[in-house]
Amino acid sequence: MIDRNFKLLTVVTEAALENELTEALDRLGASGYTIVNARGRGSRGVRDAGWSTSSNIRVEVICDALMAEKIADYLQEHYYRDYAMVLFISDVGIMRPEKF
Amino acid sequence: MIDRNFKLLTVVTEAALENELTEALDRLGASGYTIVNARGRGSRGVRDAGWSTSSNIRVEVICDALMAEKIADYLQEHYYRDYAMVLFISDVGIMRPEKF
Amino acid sequence: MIDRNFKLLTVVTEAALENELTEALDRLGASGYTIVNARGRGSRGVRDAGWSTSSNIRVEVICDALMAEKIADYLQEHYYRDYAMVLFISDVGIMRPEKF
Amino acid sequence: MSIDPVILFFLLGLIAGLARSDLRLPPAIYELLSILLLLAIGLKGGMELSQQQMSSVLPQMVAVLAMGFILPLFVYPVLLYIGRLGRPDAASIAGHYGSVSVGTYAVAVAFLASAGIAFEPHLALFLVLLEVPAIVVGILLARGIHSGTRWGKLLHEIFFGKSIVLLVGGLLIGWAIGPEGIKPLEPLFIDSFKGVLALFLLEMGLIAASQAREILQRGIFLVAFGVIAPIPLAICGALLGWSLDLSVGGTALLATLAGSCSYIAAPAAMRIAVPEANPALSLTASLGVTFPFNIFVGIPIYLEIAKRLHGA
Amino acid sequence: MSIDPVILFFLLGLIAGLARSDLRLPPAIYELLSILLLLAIGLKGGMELSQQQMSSVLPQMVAVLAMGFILPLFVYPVLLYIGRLGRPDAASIAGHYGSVSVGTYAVAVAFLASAGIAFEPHLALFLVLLEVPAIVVGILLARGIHSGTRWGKLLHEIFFGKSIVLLVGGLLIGWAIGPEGIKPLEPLFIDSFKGVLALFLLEMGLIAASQAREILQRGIFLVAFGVIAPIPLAICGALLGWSLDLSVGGTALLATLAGSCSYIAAPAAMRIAVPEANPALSLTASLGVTFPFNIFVGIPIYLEIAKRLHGA
Amino acid sequence: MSIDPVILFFLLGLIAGLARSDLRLPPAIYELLSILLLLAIGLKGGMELSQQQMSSVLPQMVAVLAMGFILPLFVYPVLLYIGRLGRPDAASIAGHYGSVSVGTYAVAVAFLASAGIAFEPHLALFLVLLEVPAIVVGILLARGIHSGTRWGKLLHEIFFGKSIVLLVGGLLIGWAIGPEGIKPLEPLFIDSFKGVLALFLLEMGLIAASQAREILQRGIFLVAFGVIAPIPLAICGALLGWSLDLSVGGTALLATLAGSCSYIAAPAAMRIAVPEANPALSLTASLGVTFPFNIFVGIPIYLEIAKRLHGA
Ligand SMILES: Nc1ncnc2c1ncn2[C@@H]1O[C@H](COP(=O)(O)O)[C@@H](O)[C@H]1O
Ligand SMILES: Nc1ncnc2c1ncn2[C@@H]1O[C@H](COP(=O)(O)O)[C@@H](O)[C@H]1O
Ligand SMILES: Nc1ncnc2c1ncn2[C@@H]1O[C@H](COP(=O)(O)O)[C@@H](O)[C@H]1O
Ligand code: NA
Ligand code: NA
Ligand code: NA
Repeated sequence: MIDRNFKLLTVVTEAALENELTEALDRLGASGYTIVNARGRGSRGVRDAGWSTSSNIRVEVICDALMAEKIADYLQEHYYRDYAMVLFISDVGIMRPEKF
Repeated sequence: MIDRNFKLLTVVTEAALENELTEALDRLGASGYTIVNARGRGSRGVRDAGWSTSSNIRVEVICDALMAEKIADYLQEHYYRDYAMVLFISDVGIMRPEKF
Repeated sequence: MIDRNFKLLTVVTEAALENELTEALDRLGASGYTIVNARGRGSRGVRDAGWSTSSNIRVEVICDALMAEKIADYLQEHYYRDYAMVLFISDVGIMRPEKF
Repeated sequence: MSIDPVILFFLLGLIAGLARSDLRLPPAIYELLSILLLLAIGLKGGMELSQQQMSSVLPQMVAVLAMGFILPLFVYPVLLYIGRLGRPDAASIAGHYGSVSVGTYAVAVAFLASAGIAFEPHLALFLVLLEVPAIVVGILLARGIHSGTRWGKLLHEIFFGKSIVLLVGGLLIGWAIGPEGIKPLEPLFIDSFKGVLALFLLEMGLIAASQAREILQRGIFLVAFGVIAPIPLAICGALLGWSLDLSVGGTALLATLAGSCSYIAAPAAMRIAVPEANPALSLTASLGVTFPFNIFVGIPIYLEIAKRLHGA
Repeated sequence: MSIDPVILFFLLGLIAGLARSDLRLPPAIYELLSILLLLAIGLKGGMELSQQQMSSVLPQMVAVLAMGFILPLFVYPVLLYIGRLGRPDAASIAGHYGSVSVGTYAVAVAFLASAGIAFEPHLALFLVLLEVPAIVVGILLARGIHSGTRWGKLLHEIFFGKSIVLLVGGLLIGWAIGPEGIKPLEPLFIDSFKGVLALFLLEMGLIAASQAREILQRGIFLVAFGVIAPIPLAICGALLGWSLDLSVGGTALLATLAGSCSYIAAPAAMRIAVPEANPALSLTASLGVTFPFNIFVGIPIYLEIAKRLHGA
Repeated sequence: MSIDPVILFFLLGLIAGLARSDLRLPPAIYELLSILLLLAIGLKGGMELSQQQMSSVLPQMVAVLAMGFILPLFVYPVLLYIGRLGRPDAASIAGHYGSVSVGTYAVAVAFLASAGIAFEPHLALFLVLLEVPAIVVGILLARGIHSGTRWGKLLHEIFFGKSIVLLVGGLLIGWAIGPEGIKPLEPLFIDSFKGVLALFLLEMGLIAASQAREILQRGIFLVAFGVIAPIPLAICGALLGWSLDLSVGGTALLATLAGSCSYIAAPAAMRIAVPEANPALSLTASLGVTFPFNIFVGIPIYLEIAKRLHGA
């Protein structure tokens, strides 16, 4: 009942990107996404504030391997150079695969 | 020291279900759970509000494969039809396996 | 383009530990971390409050296997006995491996 | 008849929302505002009640309670047969419209205050009484009596839902401490009331705007229902108020309560008790159509009705 | 002796919590309320201090500080030998009870105000002075002097913990700007004080209720301790106040401070410095038992004690 | 010339932050405070505008708007050639400094009020007018006209950003309801203004402190720029105000606006429109250096300049 051929793509990036990012995910054809507010530290220093210009969001997308790559490439191309951003992908099993 | 035979089951669903869900997890015998507030988009549209009726929670349960299946089945049976809900399972390694 | 040899280490623990924990991660040499506020239940009961003394944080670190073990050992040694803490590790693929 | 300032804040929120502004009130602030509103309404009502004889109010309370059980029964068949909605949706929406909206009540109170029209203190009590019955009837309509509904748990959740707890708690505290005791609490709860209401309405406008796409999708029936239904409901309320010998202000407020519909207690209860009902339908009608209709158009009409009934 | 209105809000929170209502104050709001309380207490105290000669206050400050170091030493052996708690738990709880509770102090201030009893402005200063020493002693009791405790880091965290920063900051600002300068700040900080305190106590009631299960599990000793311990501690405070020639109100407040116990600064410090101590024990006693005991029963008793001492 | 009480709260936040206290205002509270400030400024300005003839104000508005487009053009070459910053950074910072800071404006208003100096109500209008143009010019400087910038989307985001929406919304509401209509809103929006501003500045102090490390790293140029740039900018503002026949207070406020720099609207817009610009640079200069400089040193200087210009 559980389909193991899916990917969970997680992006941690600047809160200021939320609108752009969700629009891009829609355009690229992701079936959905989940977002939580986050804080953290990385190569661009500590990002930890009420202050939306220096806080993070953590975005998750469940999708197949193809879509995961497509999204990863898009983000790499458009945001990696100029924005605080980290991206990782893992294997997940899901129910109702027709949904994604 | 790290036991690799465990599962991380993650559920994203309506905030209104929090009480019911945690009671169900207790009943089914999960050793614990972790919850964060979330927002997102899926087949039931955008869920992004202060408003508890249209915001999400993201629930994680660490457990063995059997329990993961049990929980997944229970949620499938009781909530999948009527509620915004997404569920995915991944393999994790844990310390102190006796705890779970 | 995606390097599969990385680990995602996730720790759920008491919010009161945030400062100590991030200092320890810096010292141990982690390249970064991401934190979100969380609540939950475990062997030390329900932790669910405004109240920082009984709420949780969920900390994620992306790193290689060696560092993951180092961090896990450190946490085990220093915090496992006295604090509410759960730790799990999973395999992730990342972009820009030179970053971590 | 000039527009009350607070309503302009609803408009501001609505426009900002429709224009896709990034203006947003944090959830925690929305919570704070509704807590302040509920406590303020309770405290004020309770404090004034403490100077009244309760014996005369009791029969009125029974009548109002009865109305709470009956109103959803008027609404249900309309939705089922004219709206051609499924049973769960019709029942859920009936429950919403039979119940009441605290925000609408607060705007009506502000409206009466601006117009210098007095009303009986126990209207706050009626607000509490009307919140629950319609929800219960809505659930019954959806599930029948012999269903597997866990009524104990459900009723507990409705009765100890935060809006009831704060309203009743405020009423009791206000009643216990009276006009003297309430003085030191006034700066936060009473004097700031309109400012708090203004911010609350700003957020309501933003939320209503977020329903816009749903409204377009749901088609004409839901909009028509959201605009038309409040009127006959409010007339029921006005007639009851008039026959209970309420003042013009009291009658207008009871009409407003009857014509308003729940968007806090009812959605939460229905989501758990009638999961098959689509929450987007009821919320869109309630928040997206009826709430704005009531605060802009409805309340002045209900006051007019109350005046006519009293031959004023 | 009538109950202060604000206490009814604690009751409301307690009942709502015990009845498992979904009423909850968002963490951010709880933070806001405590920031407002701490700043208000500081500002008011500082403003009044600015009109006093400090030279007379200095010896009193030393005496109060000394009391802060001594009180936990009374508590510790009781917990260790009668309560049969382990050394870390006994030490941690001793630290909690030697330190003070801002919420309890605020309720006592409101109580005195209702009763029309004046008190010295430097009581707010004593509040600050009493917060830290007992925590340090508690840590010493648990770890000894020669332990690996990183004192520098720890003391820094205690002294620059938010409650100390806001209290001291408020005191200094109030003292710098005086009665004239504070006027424009009064609507938010002073006039709203009781309303803010009411909401704060509502949340405290909810939190206390969440301790209920713990209380039942922890057994009779913890409850007995939480109810009995404040009395002798408060008597120490009252005696000191009386011997320092404080007024009746000042004596009652110093007694309240001595009888109150910390639930913000101490738990945070102990969790880091004495991790072996079970935080549920100290929090349950402090928040679940002693805090409600003090605001309902303790404060009137302490005032009575102060009156007797002054032969009034 | 005594320091305004609210500034002491900035100092408190700054010290607490530098001392690495755990004091923090939750994000939701920061949002609430800025919403209250923006609405209060808008409401007050609009209400006073409603009693003025607008015809005389229109030419002034055009002149102020023009200044908004010109100011960043003065700043840009300095950053590019003297500061040797890259084009994106120079352009972004120019946009920040050409735009305005609501917090600085609020402190200046409080400062004038304490000094008993009146000013024209339409200064609130100028605040709105000055917010956007410099941001647009900054983006143009960075990207050129023919770039791929999606101007439609960008302008939408700037114009419907929350600070513009709340300021303009407040202005319109205040203007519509006038002095009578605003009365019931005063306890929350007007009377609490200084208290809200105090808390806001507390948080600004904490944020400024968090920039400390950046400031040290960025070296002397950024600090020098942050301290020196406001003066000539403010002089431009003062000259314009004087030539527009504004009062002393109005001239001082326009000078303050010109000398202040944005830390809400500009950073958000620049982050999206000029992603190559390093946000740490502009935020450090704006929040870490210029904001404190202005509230402590700048504002009194600008008032002095205004007085001299008016020969007072
Ligand atoms: N090694 C890491 N593990 C987990 N999260 C990270 C890591 N590095 C960076 N992050 C997160 O990603 C954000 C942006 O990273 P960066 O672009 O490196 O500044 C940081 O603020 C962190 O929240
Ligand atoms: N493909 C997806 N990836 C990540 N999260 C999702 C996805 N689809 C849905 N979700 C989350 O699950 C919630 C419920 O989904 P749904 O039942 O499809 O409306 C959404 O509000 C999202 O937060
Ligand atoms: N089985 C579990 N699955 C997910 N999260 C857990 C689990 N057990 C514990 N946790 C989380 O870890 C925290 C500390 O756990 P504990 O030390 O067992 O009290 C809890 O408050 C939960 O948030
Ligand atoms: Na109704
Ligand atoms: Na004490
Ligand atoms: Na400027």
